Amino acid sequence: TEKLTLMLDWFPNVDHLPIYVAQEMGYFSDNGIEVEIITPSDTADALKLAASGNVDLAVSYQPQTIIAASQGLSIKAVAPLVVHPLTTLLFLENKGIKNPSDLSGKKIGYTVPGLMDVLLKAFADINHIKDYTPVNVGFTILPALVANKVDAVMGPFKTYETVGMAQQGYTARFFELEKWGIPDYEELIFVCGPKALADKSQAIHGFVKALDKAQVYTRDHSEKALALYLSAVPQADKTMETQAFELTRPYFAAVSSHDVAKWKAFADFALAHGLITTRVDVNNLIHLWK
Amino acid sequence: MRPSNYLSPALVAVILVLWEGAVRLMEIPVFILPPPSTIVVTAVGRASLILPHAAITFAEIILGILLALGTAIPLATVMFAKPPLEKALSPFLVASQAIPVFALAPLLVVWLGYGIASKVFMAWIIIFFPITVSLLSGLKNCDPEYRVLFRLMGASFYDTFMLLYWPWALPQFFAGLRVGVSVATIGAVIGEWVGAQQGLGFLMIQSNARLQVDLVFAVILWLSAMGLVMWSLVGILEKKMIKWKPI
Amino acid sequence: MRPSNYLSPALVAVILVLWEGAVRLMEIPVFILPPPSTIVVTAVGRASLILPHAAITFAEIILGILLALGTAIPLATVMFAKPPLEKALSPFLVASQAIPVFALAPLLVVWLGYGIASKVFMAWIIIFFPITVSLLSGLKNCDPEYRVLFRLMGASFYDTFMLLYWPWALPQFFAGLRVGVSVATIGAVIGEWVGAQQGLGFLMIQSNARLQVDLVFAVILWLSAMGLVMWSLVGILEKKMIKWKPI
Amino acid sequence: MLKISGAAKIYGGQTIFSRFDLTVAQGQFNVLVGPSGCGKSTLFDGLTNVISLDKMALSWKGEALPHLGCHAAYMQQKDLLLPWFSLLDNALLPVKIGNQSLAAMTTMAENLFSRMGLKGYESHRPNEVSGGMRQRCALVRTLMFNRDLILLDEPLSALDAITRRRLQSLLLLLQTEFNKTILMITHDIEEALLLADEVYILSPLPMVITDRFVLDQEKPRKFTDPRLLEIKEKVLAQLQEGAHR
Amino acid sequence: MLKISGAAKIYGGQTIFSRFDLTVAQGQFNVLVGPSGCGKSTLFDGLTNVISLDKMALSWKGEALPHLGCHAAYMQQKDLLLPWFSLLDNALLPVKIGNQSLAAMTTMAENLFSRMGLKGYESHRPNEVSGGMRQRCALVRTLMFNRDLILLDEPLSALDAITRRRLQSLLLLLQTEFNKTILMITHDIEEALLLADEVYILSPLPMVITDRFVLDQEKPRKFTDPRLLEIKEKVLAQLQEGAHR
Ligand SMILES: Nc1ncnc2c1ncn2[C@@H]1O[C@H](COP(=O)(O)OP(=O)(O)OP(=O)(O)O)[C@@H](O)[C@H]1O
Ligand SMILES: Nc1ncnc2c1ncn2[C@@H]1O[C@H](COP(=O)(O)OP(=O)(O)OP(=O)(O)O)[C@@H](O)[C@H]1O
Ligand SMILES: [Mg+2]
Ligand SMILES: [Mg+2]
Repeated sequence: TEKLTLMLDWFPNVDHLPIYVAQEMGYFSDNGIEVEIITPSDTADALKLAASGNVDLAVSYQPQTIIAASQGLSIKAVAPLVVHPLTTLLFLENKGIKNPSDLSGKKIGYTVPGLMDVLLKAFADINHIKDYTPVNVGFTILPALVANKVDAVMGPFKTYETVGMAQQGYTARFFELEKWGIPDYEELIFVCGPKALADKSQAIHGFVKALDKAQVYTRDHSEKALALYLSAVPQADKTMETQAFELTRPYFAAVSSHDVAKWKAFADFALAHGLITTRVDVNNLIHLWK
Repeated sequence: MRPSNYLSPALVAVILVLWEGAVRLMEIPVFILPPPSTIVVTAVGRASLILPHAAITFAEIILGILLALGTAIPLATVMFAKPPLEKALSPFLVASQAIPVFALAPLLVVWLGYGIASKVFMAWIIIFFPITVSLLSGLKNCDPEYRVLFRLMGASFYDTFMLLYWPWALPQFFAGLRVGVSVATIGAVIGEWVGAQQGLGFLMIQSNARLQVDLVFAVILWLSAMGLVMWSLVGILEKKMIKWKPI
Repeated sequence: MRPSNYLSPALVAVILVLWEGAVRLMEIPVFILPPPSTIVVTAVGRASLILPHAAITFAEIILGILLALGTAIPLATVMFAKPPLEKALSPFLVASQAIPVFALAPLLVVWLGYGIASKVFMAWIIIFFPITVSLLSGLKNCDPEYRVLFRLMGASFYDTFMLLYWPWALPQFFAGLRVGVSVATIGAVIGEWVGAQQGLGFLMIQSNARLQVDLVFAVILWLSAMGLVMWSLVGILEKKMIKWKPI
Repeated sequence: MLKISGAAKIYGGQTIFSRFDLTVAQGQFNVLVGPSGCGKSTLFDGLTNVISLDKMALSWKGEALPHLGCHAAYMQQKDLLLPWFSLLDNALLPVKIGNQSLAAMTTMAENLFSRMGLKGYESHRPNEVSGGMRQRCALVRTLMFNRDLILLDEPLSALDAITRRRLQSLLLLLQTEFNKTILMITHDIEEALLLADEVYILSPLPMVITDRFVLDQEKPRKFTDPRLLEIKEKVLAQLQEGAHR
Repeated sequence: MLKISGAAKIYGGQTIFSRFDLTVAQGQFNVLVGPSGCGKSTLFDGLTNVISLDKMALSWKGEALPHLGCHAAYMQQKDLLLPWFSLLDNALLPVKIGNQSLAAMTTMAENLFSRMGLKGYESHRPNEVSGGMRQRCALVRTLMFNRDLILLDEPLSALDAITRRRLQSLLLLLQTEFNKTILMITHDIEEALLLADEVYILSPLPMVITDRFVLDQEKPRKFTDPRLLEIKEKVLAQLQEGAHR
């Protein structure tokens, strides 16, 4: 068996459920590989370390991958994990916000400077939000909203933060990006560096195939899949993760190949709205398995 | 017990009561600041979850402190013995304190992997600095009249160091060590941002992202307790080693 | 210049050359660790981007240091004057060093908002501790024979403090201040993780998210330079204030 | 009148003195002479509460006191000058601390400085002057306490014969002009005999008064007085005997 | 032979001494007497490189040296005992540092301790003994240097008359039995006359030798010798004169 190291984008959560299913069901070993799962210290780490060959595979986001490519990091997207945006512009209910333009003149928070602030700006341009004040809230989303320091936050996942907020007794409402003019994109993808792809092509393909199988299993046996995940990640909060899983299920990838057109559209959008400054050729970025 | 001895527990009680009262009266949500009662309940009730993580972190802290001692003492000695070296090295020492963990993390992963080494390294960077600076200052503080005495006796640097400089610098060394062991806790936690699978830092980040703020603070309570234990140990060690002081 | 004076720049040069060489020979990618040449080029070339942010952070650092001085000196004094208070307060001080920024962030946001206050607060928490501990240790170090002299003169605590304890503790105070100003840089940067719109910490996170690692390190270079400037200023101040030492 | 009775001090099982009594009439200049390490400094320290004695009854000017604390000016055996102050500032320390007028006392200190041969050294730091000069500065500081009772522990030990004589006259002046009560420890028997109204001879540990000489000769005295020479021989013999006990 | 010529030291514009010459024959015991603050300690410090002089030519045993450094044992005016060591450990410091046999030297130190009346105080810390005991300990330490030339700066100033006499005999023994060359500073003129082969009288700043007395009386001497008394008067007169210059 060949060993692969996989770095997540964040600490383990239900978004990564198919990975744990593949691990627990033995799909990886069926394909002759052994996978070590590692948590990063920062979302950018996964891309850096994959590009430098210090990990074989990494979970990342399509927008950040495009940014990395424009910065000259050579990486390849090898498979999708979650195929639609989970990121939202989120706010509390009963704030009288019906349309994005209701946020004109308000304070809008965002989670990751350099990424979400640009997305927010694009969103505002497209949806005619005027004279808003952007505020970097980091990951203190709920306190910022509850204490009325901001009226909405760009960046929370509709499948995750909403559940946490509900647990604390707050109901979240949100605008889904792809419904409000931002091109659809693949939220979570697997990437790897060119060297790993060349040296371990067989093993990585095995990983993709195993994951494909896990996605099918997750779709067909959702309760068992969740149980497998919870036993693999004991520190997870059961009730919260269960609810989050219900919300995430529809977005898991159905096929193990990327939608090149979607990537192209988002890359064009990124260039147009200043997320990147140099054009990225998505064909070089996506690895297609034959 | 003299009345003044009641002050310490009384003050602790007052602060805790004020905190509890403030949280309850001002209706501060638990996910912003849990009341101390909740924190204690969680810290004790979830001890079985916390303890295994605490063991890992404790090991990192101890290793970090040992490594810091093992580098700070020779470093301060060398910089004391050779002032040009001090001049040359201090910019790097000061600079080392300006590096945030996310800048260093990928490098640590590349060089030290995901094991305990990279966590200990982060802790080390944070701990060794106050010890080095304090020890160096203590060594420099040595009364020149005594130095002259040792020169008159024809003492080598080694002899002078062992018999004069080191005992002289001990009080300042311990002040540095006190700071060192106190920041060691956060040092290890920060270290655990570098690809940890366990440890209190790991547990905290996860709990925080899951909005289990009571658990976050319970972990902080455990960390503080660890810091306090080490702080007290340093105090005991100091008393043992500086017996000649009539304080 | 004596040969020993060449040591300092020589050593700096050697370290930089080794770093540059290592990065190039071991083919460490720029986005993991940029070579020093790249860092310097970016730090200078993008000064116009960095400088406005640096100004903000510098203001936070200065405020943090001032606030830390304004609290550490009275705190150490009070704890020195009333040992039971020291016993009661030190657990809280040690505990304050075990709190990671993300646990404190919600509280800071709610209480202090997104202005400069929350950043200064974070910096303060980090800076005041080494100063307090060092000053307190310095005060306690005062030779009891001199204390007796002041008692014989019927001196008030205030007089004894101003004329004896404080000058006596100055060298240790400065050792603490040296540590304080060095960690002030990371203190301000950490503060800027809490909802900053500008400042070097903000710029760093932004650059890191955009994988502009050379910019991240350029910012660290600027931060280090700030730390060094303050470190040197403390050194100059120390020489001015401790004129009686024949070192 | 200073009356000490039943003073006792034990250091780690070693009795330094027990049931030690001493009486000094107001305005008197009494001197203690005894072998090194016999407990003289310990006694002074105990009187002034620098250390606590195991037992002691004390009265000063008819008033019973736990210790002399703020009633006496005490010049310790070590000079204890503060390295960060100039000699003048060191000497003025008791003035700065008390609420005396700084201007008037500065004049007095400067006056004392020039009488003691420290003129021109007012702004030197303690580590820039000689051992004897430090001692003289400490003596000036003691006088600046401006208290009626003065305890001096070997105040002139680091001085040459000539300077010593000059300062001895100064000490006499304190007694005669300013009516101070003075209790002094010295190792110089001639000094004791020149200055004292009463000289106490002390034994080695445990310290007791083995002899007491009352000197009623007119002051200032000269050592050519044969009676003084005679007493000196007696004192020496007494000390010698104590050493051989 | 120790030969100092043209020694000069200026402190901040103030000339302490210039063109100061002194010669001590091997095996001699010479004593310097001079007013407080005249530059005696500065001279000794300069000889041993504790401070650097502005000028000096030096030779010892015929060999030209930049300074006496490791050829002389120097007892400074301050005792400089280390607070963290016991008296015995303090005294043995030069032994620990040099490569002498610790066992043999410990016996010697203990022997010196009992001769100096410090028996039983070997394991006391310096802050647990009296001023005179500290001074004696510092003297033992100086003797443990085991060097041929000994410089003593007021070594017995804190001691009572009896102890002082005992230690004076000890110093004489060093000269006569162990053939040490000794140069001593003292303020006690009788001590100078009892011990010295030559006594130098020094002037106030700037320091020059104003007089020199060669004493060839047999040692040990007694102060009843009328010639010594006569010289004492001369010395005092000389010092007095210097003070009034
Ligand atoms: N802190 C202490 N612990 C134990 N013993 C002590 C302490 N302080 C003093 N002693 C002992 O008390 C005795 C008397 O000491 P003291 O200083 O009073 O002597 P003294 O008469 O002043 O001598 P000197 O003339 O040498 O100054 C000494 O034998 C000393 O060892
Ligand atoms: N570091 C210094 N800076 C300036 N002047 C100094 C310094 N050290 C000594 N002096 C001056 O040098 C002179 C001689 O000092 P020194 O200590 O040699 O005197 P001494 O003869 O040993 O006196 P004593 O008998 O009082 O010990 C003094 O006037 C003193 O003020
Ligand atoms: Mg004494
Ligand atoms: Mg001298």
